[in-house]
Amino acid sequence: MARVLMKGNEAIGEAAIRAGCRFFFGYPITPQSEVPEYLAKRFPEVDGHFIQAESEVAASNMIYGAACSGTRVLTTSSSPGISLMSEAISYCAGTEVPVVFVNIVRAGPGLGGILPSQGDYWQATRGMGHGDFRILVLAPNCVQEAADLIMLAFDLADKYTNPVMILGDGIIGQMMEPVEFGEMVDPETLPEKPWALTGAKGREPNILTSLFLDPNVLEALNQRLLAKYRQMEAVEKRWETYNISDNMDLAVYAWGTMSRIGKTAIDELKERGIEIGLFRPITLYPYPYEAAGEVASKAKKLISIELSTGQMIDDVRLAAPGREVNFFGRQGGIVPTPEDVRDEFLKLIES
Amino acid sequence: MIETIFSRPESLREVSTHYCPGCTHGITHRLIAEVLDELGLRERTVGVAPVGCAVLAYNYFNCDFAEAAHGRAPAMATGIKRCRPNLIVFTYQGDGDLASIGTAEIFHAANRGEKFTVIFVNNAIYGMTGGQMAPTTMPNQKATTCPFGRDVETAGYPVRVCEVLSKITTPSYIARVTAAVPKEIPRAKDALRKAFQYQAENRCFSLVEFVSTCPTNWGMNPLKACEWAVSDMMPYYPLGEFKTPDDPLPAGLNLIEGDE
Amino acid sequence: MPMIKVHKETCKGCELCIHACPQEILVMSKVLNKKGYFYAMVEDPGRCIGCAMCALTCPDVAIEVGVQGTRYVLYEY
Amino acid sequence: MLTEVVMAGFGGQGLMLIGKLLAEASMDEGKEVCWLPSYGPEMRGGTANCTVVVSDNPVASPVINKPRTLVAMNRPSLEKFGPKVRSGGLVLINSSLIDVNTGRDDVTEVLIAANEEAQKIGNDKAANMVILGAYIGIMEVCTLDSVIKWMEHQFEGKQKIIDLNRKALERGFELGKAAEVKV
Repeated sequence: MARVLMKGNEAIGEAAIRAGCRFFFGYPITPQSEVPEYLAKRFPEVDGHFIQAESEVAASNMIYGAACSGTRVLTTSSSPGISLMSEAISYCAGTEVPVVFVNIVRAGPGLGGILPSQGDYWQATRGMGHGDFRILVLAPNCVQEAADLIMLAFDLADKYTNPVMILGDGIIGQMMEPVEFGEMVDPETLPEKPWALTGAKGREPNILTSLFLDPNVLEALNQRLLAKYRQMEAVEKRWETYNISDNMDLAVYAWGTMSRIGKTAIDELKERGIEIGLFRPITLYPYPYEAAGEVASKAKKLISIELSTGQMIDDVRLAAPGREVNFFGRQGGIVPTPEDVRDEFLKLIES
Repeated sequence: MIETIFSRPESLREVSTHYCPGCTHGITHRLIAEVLDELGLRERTVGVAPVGCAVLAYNYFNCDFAEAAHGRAPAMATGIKRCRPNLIVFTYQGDGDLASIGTAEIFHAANRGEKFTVIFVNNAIYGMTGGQMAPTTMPNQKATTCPFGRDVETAGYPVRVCEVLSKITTPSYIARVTAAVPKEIPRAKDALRKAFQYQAENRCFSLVEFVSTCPTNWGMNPLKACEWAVSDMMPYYPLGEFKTPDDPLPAGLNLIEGDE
Repeated sequence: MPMIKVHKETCKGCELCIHACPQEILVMSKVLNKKGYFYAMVEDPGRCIGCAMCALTCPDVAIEVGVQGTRYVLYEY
Repeated sequence: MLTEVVMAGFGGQGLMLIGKLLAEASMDEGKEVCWLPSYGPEMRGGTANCTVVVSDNPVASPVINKPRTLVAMNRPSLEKFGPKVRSGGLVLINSSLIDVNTGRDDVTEVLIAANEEAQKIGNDKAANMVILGAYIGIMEVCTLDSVIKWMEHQFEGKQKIIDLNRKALERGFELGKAAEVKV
């Protein structure tokens, strides 16, 4: 299939269809509304089903129900909406059902603004709802990767019967870039889910719940979930490196859009003989600590650049214990330019 | 030869419930199970349990079941029914779940005309959490969070779910019944039968409200509680059918003709 | 002849059946069942008409009704 | 090859569209492209702009502070983005609506009377196509044929609009070539 020019939000919708998803329950919020708009238009062509819910709370619980029925299902939202969805995300994790959520992050806190931000990093990786659980978090930095990760997200959600979140920002959602989609998955050919609610015909009833009043049973669930998270940590870490060498002046840590701004700054300084490498986690949970630490060991100085006041920096510190980790970021929806970032790098290297 | 004319329905598991003695939840469960049996729906039914006294309902029904977050059963049921339209889906919700925290979800599920069935148990109090005020608590009725009785000046009047939902234009089946009066139980079953039948025919959203009792938190014995439901609740929560899918649409609707 | 059977271990002793019976043939036991409840018992089985009102009102499905021959139907169920 | 352009004007002038056509045509010719709009309240009523990057290599930053080129369709856009164009860059000014210039001597300015030219062809609304044609004529980012192809794709089934836009693109292209600018 040829490359097509598409908005990130639309590519997310199309990729979900390619992954065999035929159900979307959502609620409009800037800057992700193109996803529901795209699917509302596109779904009838593939016998898909779109519902505009009355709220994000309802949308996420519709997803929860849909997942219980064993079908691939998607919802997308942006920061304030994701906070409302955190209820259902926790329930999905506790019930162990596969769902894919997309957060096209906008600046906060509160109603905040509608411009790009990475301020939901902590929420996604640490606090995506009440209780003791983790979700897989995938962070694309271009439209092609957003599409690829959506396809991957559905597979991972099924594999681990766990929520998976795609964490992007307003730029990823609004930007148009060429994208080439993978093969269309026929939902009919997906593996059976014997645990799903399909009617107890010729079998014992299936019960899907996250309520376990017996503390021993609940602890057993917690331990089973933990084992699942350990397995994710063992095999699902993904990352990208750029311009890594053995004796770098600086190692830059960035995810999503910021990694691309960082690359431009790195290229510019390379022309002046300054060696800077970039480490970009693609999975924010599980975070690729070992690989991030190895990059740190080759650099004189470290910096995390983010569209926040510094959230991923915590993970960089965990990856490089004992090292000083510097920070540069803008907030409020302001995206620093490559020149801003370059100057920050220079200042740090020369200090 | 003795013919058994009344025994446990197949759709109800052979287990004892956790409900208090005399709680009409048990009768409501049984009636649903009998209807599922009689209509032959058990093997394609999925129930959605609420948060509230019926939180463990999935342990009692002999069909697939999911547990919803508080108030979200209609949203969850929407997800299940839309993904698998051949299933028979019902939610089982109390007054706090449906008429307080889940008001938006029930209202919009009804308004979208979701083809599932809602069993709404209204006992005018929060049972599971220990007798707090419900949106359906009667004026001057005492509860632990309105120890001097519900003050309508500050808490408003009790919410009448059937009256509100039956004002929605989208065709639906809305009925209020009770299991607190023996002779009303057959009528309650009739309403449930209709509700599930309409769903099986893919006709409309259906909701059956049960005026129910809470002997424990009302502080009455079961019989007294049934009498109180009749004397103090039913004048305000009258029984009957409030809406059927055969009702004419209101005048003034300009329905756009389809191009079929 | 109609016949009702109360499963005494299922009964929670709510007494709703006692008041529902038009023939007033049910009474409460004087001893507790394993759950700790006084349970419903049939005192005068000969007068049962098989109307099943006791079973209908039982929240715990503790009552079974069987009929041999004639029974009286009070409400179509 | 690496070209960045900010296309700016007021909402309704069709800046987003010509940015998209430029990106699609360049993609079609094997280039890496990225199109980033301004979005949000800005979209409603006020100015509208998008940034298009065309490159032989994968596009790094989609956020461009100092573009090499600018297409300004109204005066507020010129005032906002004119000072940001890189030294040695190109500024394309819609002289039908803008009666000033950047006041800079380190950029090349080309004046195109886009609205007037569009009126001559038949409809004022095609001013965006005139200026896109001129931009291609000067910058040679992609061929005119590719742009026409994607314009036809965009307006599939609307032959009148296609004909009008084709003429506008061709006229703009001529004007761009005639400007004889090397950037």
